[in-house]
Parts: sequence; C-alpha cells; structure tokens
Amino acid sequence: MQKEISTKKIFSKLLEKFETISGENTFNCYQCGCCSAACPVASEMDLLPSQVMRYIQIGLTDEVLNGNTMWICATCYACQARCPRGIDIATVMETLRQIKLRKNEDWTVLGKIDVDELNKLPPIALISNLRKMTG
Amino acid sequence: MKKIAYYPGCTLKTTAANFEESAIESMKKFDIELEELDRWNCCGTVFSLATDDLMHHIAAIRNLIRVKEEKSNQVMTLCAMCYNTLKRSNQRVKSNQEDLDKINDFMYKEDLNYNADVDVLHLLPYLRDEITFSKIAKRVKKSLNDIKFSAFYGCTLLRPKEIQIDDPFMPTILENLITALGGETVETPYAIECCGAYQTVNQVDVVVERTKVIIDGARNQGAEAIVTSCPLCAFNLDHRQKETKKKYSKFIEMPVFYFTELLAYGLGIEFKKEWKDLHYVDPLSIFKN
Amino acid sequence: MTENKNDKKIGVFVCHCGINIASTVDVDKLVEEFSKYSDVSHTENYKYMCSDPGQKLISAAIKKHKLNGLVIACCSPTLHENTFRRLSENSGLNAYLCEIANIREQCSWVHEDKTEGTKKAIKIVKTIVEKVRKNESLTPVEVPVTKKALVIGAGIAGMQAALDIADAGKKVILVEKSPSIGGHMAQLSETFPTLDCSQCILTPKMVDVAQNPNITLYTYSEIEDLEGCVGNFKVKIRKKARYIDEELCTGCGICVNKCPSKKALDEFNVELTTRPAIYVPFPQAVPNIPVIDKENCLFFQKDACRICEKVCGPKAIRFDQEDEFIEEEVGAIVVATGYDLLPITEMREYGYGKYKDVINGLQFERLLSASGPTEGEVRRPSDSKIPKDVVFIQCSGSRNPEYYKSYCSKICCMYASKHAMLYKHRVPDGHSYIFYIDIRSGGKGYEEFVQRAQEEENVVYLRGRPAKVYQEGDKMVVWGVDTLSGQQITIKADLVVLAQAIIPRNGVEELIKKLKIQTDEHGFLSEAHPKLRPVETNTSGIFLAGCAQAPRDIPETVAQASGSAAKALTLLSIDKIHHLPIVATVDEDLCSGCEICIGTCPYSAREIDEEKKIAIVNEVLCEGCGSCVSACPSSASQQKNFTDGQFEEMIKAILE
Amino acid sequence: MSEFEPKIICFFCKWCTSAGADLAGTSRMKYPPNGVVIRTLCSSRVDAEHILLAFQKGSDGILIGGCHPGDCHYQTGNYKTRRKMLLLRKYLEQMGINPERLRLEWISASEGKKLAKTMTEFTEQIKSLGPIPKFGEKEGEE
Ligand SMILES: Cc1cc2nc3c(=O)[nH]c(=O)nc-3n(C[C@H](O)[C@H](O)[C@H](O)COP(=O)(O)OP(=O)(O)OC[C@H]3O[C@@H](n4cnc5c(N)ncnc54)[C@H](O)[C@@H]3O)c2cc1C
Ligand SMILES: Cc1cc2nc3c(=O)[nH]c(=O)nc-3n(C[C@H](O)[C@H](O)[C@H](O)COP(=O)(O)OP(=O)(O)OC[C@H]3O[C@@H](n4cnc5c(N)ncnc54)[C@H](O)[C@@H]3O)c2cc1C
Ligand code: SF4
Ligand code: SF4
Ligand code: SF4
Ligand code: SF4
Ligand code: SF4
Ligand code: SF4
Ligand code: SF4
Ligand code: SF4
Repeated sequence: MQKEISTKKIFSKLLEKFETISGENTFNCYQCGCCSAACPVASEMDLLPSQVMRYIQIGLTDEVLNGNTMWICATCYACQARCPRGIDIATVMETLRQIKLRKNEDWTVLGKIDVDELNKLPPIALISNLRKMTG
Repeated sequence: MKKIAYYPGCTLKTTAANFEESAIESMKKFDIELEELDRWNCCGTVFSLATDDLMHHIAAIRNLIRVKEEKSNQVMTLCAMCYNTLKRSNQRVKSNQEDLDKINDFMYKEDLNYNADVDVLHLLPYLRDEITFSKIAKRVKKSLNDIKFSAFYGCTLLRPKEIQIDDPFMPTILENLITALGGETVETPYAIECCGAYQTVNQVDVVVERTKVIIDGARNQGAEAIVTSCPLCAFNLDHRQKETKKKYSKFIEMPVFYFTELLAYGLGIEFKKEWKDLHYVDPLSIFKN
Repeated sequence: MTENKNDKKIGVFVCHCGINIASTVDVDKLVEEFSKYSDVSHTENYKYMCSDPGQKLISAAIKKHKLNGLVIACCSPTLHENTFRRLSENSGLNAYLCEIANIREQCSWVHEDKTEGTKKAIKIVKTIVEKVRKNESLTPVEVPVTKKALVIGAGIAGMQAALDIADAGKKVILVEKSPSIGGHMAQLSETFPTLDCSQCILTPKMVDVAQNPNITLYTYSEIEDLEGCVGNFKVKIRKKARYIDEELCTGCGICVNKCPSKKALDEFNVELTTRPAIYVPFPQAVPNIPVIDKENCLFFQKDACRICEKVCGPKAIRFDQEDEFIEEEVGAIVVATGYDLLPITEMREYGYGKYKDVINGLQFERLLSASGPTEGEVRRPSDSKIPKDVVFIQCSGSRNPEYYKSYCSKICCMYASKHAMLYKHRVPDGHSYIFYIDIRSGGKGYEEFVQRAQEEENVVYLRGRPAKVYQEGDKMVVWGVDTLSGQQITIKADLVVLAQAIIPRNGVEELIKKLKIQTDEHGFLSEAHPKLRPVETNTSGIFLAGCAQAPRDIPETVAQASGSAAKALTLLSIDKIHHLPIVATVDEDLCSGCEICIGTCPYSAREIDEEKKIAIVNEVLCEGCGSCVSACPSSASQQKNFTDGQFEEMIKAILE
Repeated sequence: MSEFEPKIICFFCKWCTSAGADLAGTSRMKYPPNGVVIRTLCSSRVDAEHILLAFQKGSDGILIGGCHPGDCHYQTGNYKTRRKMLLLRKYLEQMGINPERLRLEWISASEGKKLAKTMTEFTEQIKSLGPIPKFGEKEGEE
C-alpha cells in the first residue's frame, strides 16, 4: 500500500514532543547507516536504527512505535559512539520507549516470567530492565 | 591503611558477592581499605536519558550525598553500571545548575545541599593509574601462567565518551591487567560490544545470540576464558551459556571471570568455594597450578 | 542667499533623463533650491546630462565658474559615475571631487507622487552636496609591477600555472618542497574518467617545466620569508642542502644502488616500501638528482660509511653542503601546495592504522601502478598475496562533523569507482565491494564512468557506512550495512581500501602565516569570493590553484591553475597598478595604539609602527571597507572621503 | 495634523543592497519615499556613533543593508556589522529607544523585490511605533 505522507504529519506534535524529550534533531540524520552497521542486536529488530530515524523523518511514527526496535535496543551506545552527525540514537530509542511507557504500555510484564528465573537474576539486570521497559 | 569510600551497589551484595570480596581482599594487599558507605540505596543501575526526566537521577544523587556525609569527595565503585549511572548523573547536575537546584529542592529533607562535587571512581582505572600495573605485577604470587584470556569490556565503562575509562575503540586496560598477572590475552572484535544487557530478563534469546557470538569468537582466537569488567556481562556470558547450550548443542562452554577474581587469585588470595558456586561454568578448571 | 563660509564652489547639475526623472521630480524646483546655497556657484538642469551636449555643458561650467566640487543628480553611480568623473578630470577637476546623487533608480522610478518625489530628491542631492563639501582631491595609489611570478608547489596545479605564465613570456620562479616536481599526480596509476596513464600524461609536462627557459625551478626548497605587496613582493627561498653538487651529478644512480642504509620509508610509495638514505623519489623525477636523507644516512648519524662518495664518478657528493638562501622579487604569487590524506591512524573504527591490510587510496594507486612496488600486480602489504576480495570504504573521515571532517572530499566517489574497476582489470577473478553513502559523480563522463563500474565490472555497491574493520585470521572483516535492503552485512575481505578525507598539505600553515593569507576552518586556502573570485585570495597579487583551496580532481585543478595564471598575467601585463584611494587614515595624535583596527582588517593592511606605537595603514593593501574606521575607539581612524564629519553632515541633511 | 511621516535613514553598501535598490528602480517597483540612502562601500563602515547621532537628531528609524553572509565583498564586513548591531540594539533598549527602530537586512543586488518590501514594511512599522522620543525620554512614556 502507498503511504500518504504530508508535512503536517511529519512536523506533528508528536515529533515536537519527541525532540523535546530526546534533545535530538531528527533531521540531522543523513542516513549513512553507521548506527545500523554497529548495532549488536539489530538482527532481532524489525527496523534498523537508521530506519527508525528515517521513518520518523517522513512521519511514519506509528510504524516505529508499533515496532520492536526500541525494545530490543540494549542502550549499548555502539551507535552513538560512531554517528558522524553526533546523534545519540540510544537516547532516541529511550524516547520512543518513554512515549509508549508514558501511555502505560509496559513492555516487560514480570508476571510472565518464571519466579525461579527471577530469583536467579542479578538485581542490576532486573532493575535496569524495569527502568527501561516499564513506566 | 588508606581508606576510600566505597559504594557496592545491589548486585555485588547478592548474586555477585564474590566480585566484592575478591576486590576488597585484593585492595588490602595494597594497604587500601574500601570503606562501605554507612547508608546507600540502589543507584538505579541505568542512567535515564530523557531530557525531561529528573526523577530517575535522584537515587544516584542521594548516594553521592551519602558520600559527602562521610566527609569524602570521592567514591569507589566496582560495578560498571553503578559507575556509569553515578558518574553521569553527577555530570548532568554538574553541567546544569537548574537540574541541580531542582534535585536539591526535592530532597529538602537531606541535611546537605549537594554541589555536584563528588568524584566517582572505578576500580579498574584506579588499578591502572594509582596502584599501577607494574606494581601489581611485582606482587603476583600465583601467576596466571600463560592462560589465554579474552577481555570483554561491555558498554558502560567505555561509552559515552564523557565517562570512558579507556580508548573506546581499542581499549587495553583489561588486557594490561591480565598481562601484569602473568596471563596471555587474545583479541576479539566483540570485546567492546554489548552482551545484551537487561534483555536477559524477558528476551533471553537476544542474550543467547550475543553469548554464542562472543564466546565462539573468543574460542576462535584461542581463548580459554573470558574476563569481564561488568557484573551484568559476567552474568549473561556465564549463566546464559546454559540456554545457549540448550539452543546450540555444539556450543562449547567457557569459564567467565570478573577482573577482581583474577586479581585476587594472582595476589595469592584463595579462590573460595563460595565464589566458585556463584559461577555457572566451573572457573577453576583452567588454573594450571 | 546664505553667506559662503567656505571657499567651495560647487556645481549642481540636475538631469531630467527625458521624462524618467522629470516626471516625478520637479527638476526646476531642485535648481531653485540649490541655488540658495552660498557655496553652490552654479546649478542647472538639462534633459540628458550624459549626452554629448550635456557633458559639454558641465565641462564649460567647471571652467567658467572654477568649480571645485561637482554634484550630478542623475541615475545610479554604477551607470555614469565613471563617465562624469572622467569628464571632471578632463576638465581640470579631480575625479574624487565629483559625486553622483542617485535621483532616478532610488527616487523617481520608485515613487509616484511628484511632491514627495521632489522632496526626497532634494534630500538626496543635499546629502551629496554635504559630502562633496568635505571631499578631498585624491590620487589613485600607483605602484610599479615587478614582471615576474612566483609559484609555490609543483604538483599539477603549480606546474600548469608556471607553464602558462612562462608561455606568455613572463619569468616564473617555481618552488617545490620535495626533491622532485610532480606532486600526487605522479603517484597515480590511471586516471578517471578516461583511465589514461597518469605518468604518461604528466611526465612530458614535467620535462616542459624543466626545460622552459622562463622557469627557474627550485626543488627541495621552501619559502623562508615574504615581504612587500601586490606588484612588488620580496621573497626569500631556502634551498635545502641535498648534499649533492647539482652541477656535477649526472644522475647515474650508482650511489643510490650502493647505499647500505636501505630502511627509510619510501614517501613516494606511501610507506609501502623502503628506500636508501640517498635516493631519487621516482625514476622520472625532475630533477633527476638524488638527495641524502640525513636522518637515515650512516655518515650523518654515525660518522661512518661514505660509500656514495667513493662510488660517485664525478665526485658530486658534498657532505658539507649547507642550506642556501635565495632572494627574488616578484609581482604575483600563485599558491598551489596541494593536499594530503587524513592519516589512517586517526580512524578509530577502522583500527587506527593497526592492520597492514587496511590501506589508503594512494597506497592502492601504488599497488595498481606499473611502476609501483608490485609492478602493477595487486598484492596486499601483509603477505604479498593477491587479494581476491577487496572492500572499498568511501567517505572515510569525510562528511563526519562529529569525529573527523565535515566536508565532502569530492574526488573519492570517483576514484573508489576507478579503483574497483582497475582492480578487476588486474585480478579478473577478484571481487570488489564499495560502501558508499551517496555517489557524487558530477563531471563530464563521470556518471557514465560509475555506471560502467556497476554494470560491466561487477562492482558491488553497498549503501552504508561500515561500523568496524578488524582482523580475523588472515581476513579483514568489515561490519557494514546496506540501508537499501535494510540488512546488516559482514564481508570477509583480503584487503580494505579507505577513501581517506583530503586535507590541506601537512605543514602548509607556516607558509600561510608567512604569506598572510587566510584559510577556512579546515585549513584550505580561502578564495576572495566563492563565486566570482575563486582563484584570488583576499590579498591582492596572491592567487591560488588546486587542492590547496579545496579537494578537486585533475581537470578542475588544471582549469583553476590556468585561471590563476591568467589572473597573475593580467597583473604582470600592466606597468603600474592603480589602487582605489578611498583608504583608511590614522590621526597620529589621536591613535592610542590599541591595535583594535589590526585585528579588524581582512586584508592585513593595518600594522603597528613600532617606533611611534601607533597604527598605520598600508594604502596599497587597504581595500577601503572601513571596518577598522568604525571599530576605532579613539576616532583616530578615518576613511578618505567617508569621514565621520561627512557622515554627520549627511545625516543632518536628511533629518532637517 | 497630517499623518505622521517617519524620517528614515538607510545605510546601504555599494555592492549588494544599493545595487538591489537600483534594481527595484529599474523594475519600477514602488515603495514609500521616507527612506533616504547613504551609500557606503561596506556596511561595516557604519559606526555606532552615526546611528546614535541619527536617532538623536530625530531619525525615526534606521535601516542598514548589506550583502548576505558569505557574500560580503570585503570578506567579513557584514559579520562585523551584525555583531555591532546586536550590541547596539541592546544599548538602544537601555537608552529607552525601541530597538525595532534599527533594522539590519541582507539584501543582494538581485533582490530588488526584497528591497521594496523591506522599505515598505519598515516604513509601516516605524509609522506604527510613532515618532522617536526626544533624547532622554523613554519610549512609551508620555
Ligand atoms: C587516491 C587518489 C586517486 C586520485 N585519482 C584521480 C584520478 O583518477 N583523476 C583525477 O582527475 N584526479 C585524481 N585524484 C586527484 C588528484 O590527485 C588531484 O586533483 C591533484 O593531484 C591535485 O594537484 P595539486 O597540484 O593541487 O596538489 P598536489 O599534487 O598535492 O601537489 C602539491 C605540490 O606542492 C608541494 N608543496 C606543498 N607544500 C609546499 C610548500 N610549503 N612549499 C613548496 N611546495 C609545497 C607538494 O610537495 C606537491 O608537490 C586522485 C586523488 C587521490 C587521493
Ligand atoms: C536552475 C538553475 C539554478 C542555478 N543556480 C546556481 C547557483 O545557485 N549557484 C551557481 O553557482 N550556479 C547556479 N547555476 C549555474 C549557473 O547558471 C551557470 O554556471 C552559469 O550561468 C554558466 O554561465 P555561462 O556563461 O557558461 O552560460 P550562460 O549563462 O548560458 O551564458 C551563455 C551566453 O552566451 C550567449 N550565446 C549562446 N550562443 C551564442 C552564440 N552562438 N553567439 C553569441 N552568443 C551566444 C547566450 O545568449 C548567453 O548570454 C544554476 C543553473 C540553473 C539552471
Ligand atoms: S549513524 Fe547517525 S547519521 Fe548515520 S544513519 Fe545513524 S543516526 Fe543517522
Ligand atoms: S544503543 Fe541500542 S540501537 Fe544503539 S547500537 Fe546499542 S542496541 Fe543498537
Ligand atoms: S545621466 Fe543618467 S539620468 Fe541622465 S540622461 Fe544619462 S542615463 Fe539618464
Ligand atoms: S653517483 Fe654521483 S653522479 Fe651518480 S647519481 Fe650519485 S651523486 Fe649523481
Ligand atoms: S654515506 Fe649515507 S647516503 Fe652515502 S652511502 Fe652511506 S648511508 Fe648512504
Ligand atoms: S566524494 Fe564521495 S566518497 Fe568522497 S567524501 Fe564525497 S561523497 Fe564521500
Ligand atoms: S579600511 Fe578596511 S581594508 Fe582598509 S585598512 Fe581598514 S579594515 Fe583594512
Ligand atoms: S583602533 Fe584606532 S586607536 Fe586603536 S590602534 Fe587602530 S587607529 Fe589607533
């Protein structure tokens, strides 16, 4: 299906919100793809980090928010350490998570995880996960 | 004995007590006492990235206030994630007076007004810069005897650049420590890449894939064991080998150490059974003497 | 009529321009108004002032009334200022006492109401009358021109400029830092887009340079000092000691063969090979005279050896030779210092130059070159194997404001394509991959060239910037991405070639300081105007060519070199240069020596008189922008015929 | 009393803005006659003192025109002008003069239309601001 795009959709309130929370200008990205080349977990993502940037640039924000990229992201900063335009993609991912989480759409549901398993986990794993994946 | 205020963090008090013990014991050999803060709370483990989110920095700053209360201006960490979180939260309020004021306002019940003046240390660069590897080499009692290690740095000590402890693309600090302890090191491209981190909670598969790539990579270069500098990496690379083996039957397991364990071993401190029990893959199998 | 307080006798001439002015401005009213002025001795209006009768009328009035100030109220000064100033000069009145009041373009043509138009025209003419009252007679600054040019750098840019100037019959001094002329072009194998052999087209030019009687060549030489200004520069050249008597040396090369110290890194082969301590950079070098590299010579380091001295038939070795200094006078200068590549050791993500099989583009040129270390067989540096998979990475260090250089290096898209193509010609069963972000192939035949690489030579183009290169066994592994398919990619290659960013030639900053010219933030030389004066610097008489200004390929370099040669020739073909005299001045009594003006001047026309501790103006360099004048906190500085006093009166005239 | 006709002084550089004004003329564009041009070689010649004097002597508005950034005939003159204007506008504010009365525009030789538009708009703007207060009085205070 063709996607209809418009500047109205691109320069939306959501984009504004996104740029305030992240402190990043989406349009700085010139799609070199270095972030995607660097990302160690990209194989599990349905959109590469650079594709996420691109989708936002053309207003396909819903597609991004419904995808899994930001939930797969491990905040490892491999992308940020290389981005030639100084974009902090890790923060972009966090912002996308925040947009979801602030609507109470948690990603991690503790109830679904086996209790023995939970007990085995180091606290840093559990706390960091809850911080990133729940509101 | 020189005393340094020390922030342990949750993990080194529980699932990774062996890392803490080995560090404290080792430091004693250099006449340094890591003096645990009287009171501390969880730092939050990850630095919150949203610009409009101050709440999540409070936990970190509160711990730095604890440091000030003990009349210290520096605090030692052993956990890479604690280091990253405390240091970056401190940097954020240091470079942003408004944030600092807001946080101080919020914590009006604290006796102290925080001034962003605590230096957050990590043991690894401390070993390199203050104690020095040459001094460590001189104190080695039990050499690692040419065992081949593959260093694994993970993310939080190297990135972002504001807090990096070494060259983020070609770090050598772990390798140099191993060499000082008499071990050998091999290079892998994965040393600075991510282990999958907190995905280990609900997306174990992401971590399994990472574990396989990282350990296979190390083995291909001839490594016999992995040395990590982050307790989460240590957990993932060690304990997730179980799931990895389940998924890939040909996968061969490999012991995973925390750098403090090897330090302690080298300095002649006994590798206790309790330490060993916290590992998944038997760590002692590789020691040749 | 008011009393004439000064001894001015101004003439005000109002033009109708047919009805162009007269329909919106009451020209009679203007005459009436200005005849009231005590120092306006004559005023009249006429239908077409620029016509022959119009001009005659003005000329007659100048003579008859002994006018010493002239205001022509007519069209824009861009149209007829020259006409009327020439007329003025010819009628015995200094040209700079004549000024134009623009009552057409900036009045009659833009207004409709005649009352308003007339009111405004009066104000306009009034401001000019005020200005003329205080205008001084000025004579254009005149300087004779030394009819000789200096060209710095003998790459293709410098050689072309020198040849063009020499062919026009003017003398040229050509100064080259390295032992031979030729620059980087001598290192290239074949050149895009036609793939002709670089050496084959360059060598004849090098010989031309050497044989041209109008060119004096100083190789292994550098600019020590520069003084003077446009038309008359004094340059001091340091001719570094080669430790060879150039007159005696026959270029036989025996010394080079016999030298036992053979471990120096060969610059010409971009450090892929080593060379002796006594060496000729490459076989076709001009001049074909060796040079001893002191750092590596056993005699200079350990007082041993002297083999070269023993084997040299004509006894040309001179261990006691010293640097020589030569002074020359020139009228124009062309700077053509070229480029370097961003060192691979800066490439964090690609291994900081640690891997032998990660090389830069120029090294690959040497591997391709028939005269290169592998005689044109592509063999990789680590183990001399013929690489079967080669990855080319474009934009390495370019277009990366965060870590390296923000600009596009312009030529690497093209040479990466060329490299992949030439590699396929040398290794037909090899595979080549190019990682690119965008392909920039603007130029005649360039796009077609890239398309040929894609269609006919089986070069695999992958869109994305790789994140990492590392060694695994004897392979170089590249972690990349293809953003078009959305796939992460790994390639196990035998050789990786980085298209490193082009940067200004190493060490050129010192030269730039001596020449007092400007560079951009990256160190490339600044042109006087990005569109209309692209081969001139801000400093009159100094021109630029080639990659010293910005990355560019050979055709563009040659075109620009000829352009700068033409500019230099323009200067050298006149006997005297005239310079606009509307320059800045300094009142010695008021100047506090604060030096503010010095930093303000974009032309380095300001300096401090060390004795008097005040600022002075070099009238030849001053372009008359007036920045320094308005910056001077003591009002010590003024601009001729644009003084503060004149501004004050003009402002008042408008507000009355 | 007839409508207030502001007195506006325009300092235009020779290379760009004055040439742009000439173009507006050759294209027969129309704009109000309030602004009178003083032509300088470069906008950077305009001194803060000229501007203060002009305001003091009753100029209601001042328009400075120069070449676009990067296009200055004298390299960097227009940057210097911009810096000076920023400072000056602050200073005017302190003196009680509405800084809007001082405007800086980049108008190139080809922008006749922009020139005409600027002249019209600026005249309108100054009209709505009213006459410049006497020196020493703050704007807005009666
Ligand atoms: C890998 C690669 C492949 C290329 N392939 C092509 C191609 O196929 N086709 C094409 O058109 N272009 C190609 N180019 C571009 C080409 O090399 C340049 O356009 C050309 O060499 C520029 O010439 P230049 O004279 O400006 O600079 P240079 O060749 O760098 O010459 C400058 C000269 O000035 C001298 N010098 C420097 N500083 C001083 C000083 N202070 N005093 C005295 N002398 C000094 C230097 O020693 C040097 O001899 C390629 C470039 C690269 C990097
Ligand atoms: C849409 C567009 C936008 C552009 N924008 C820019 C820009 O922003 N910046 C920039 O640097 N460049 C720009 N350019 C490019 C710029 O226009 C050209 O580089 C430049 O005008 C070329 O000048 P020229 O003298 O070679 O050709 P032309 O401008 O075409 O002049 C050729 C002249 O020769 C005359 N002529 C032709 N045949 C004959 C004949 N047989 N006998 C006598 N006279 C003849 C023509 O009438 C004409 O006057 C732009 C071009 C386009 C199309
Ligand atoms: S590395 Fe930066 S510029 Fe390149 S695609 Fe990713 S976000 Fe965009
Ligand atoms: S921070 Fe997230 S997106 Fe960036 S490389 Fe790491 S996992 Fe991938
Ligand atoms: S001088 Fe100018 S205004 Fe007068 S007739 Fe000539 S063109 Fe027209
Ligand atoms: S041996 Fe003598 S003549 Fe021959 S090249 Fe060497 S210096 Fe020149
Ligand atoms: S004296 Fe020096 S240059 Fe001559 S042969 Fe010996 S090492 Fe070579
Ligand atoms: S010319 Fe091509 S390869 Fe070179 S910097 Fe520009 S876009 Fe990159
Ligand atoms: S008027 Fe301009 S060019 Fe002349 S000295 Fe002053 S600043 Fe320099
Ligand atoms: S700015 Fe004025 S006072 Fe200062 S040195 Fe220059 S001319 Fe003299």
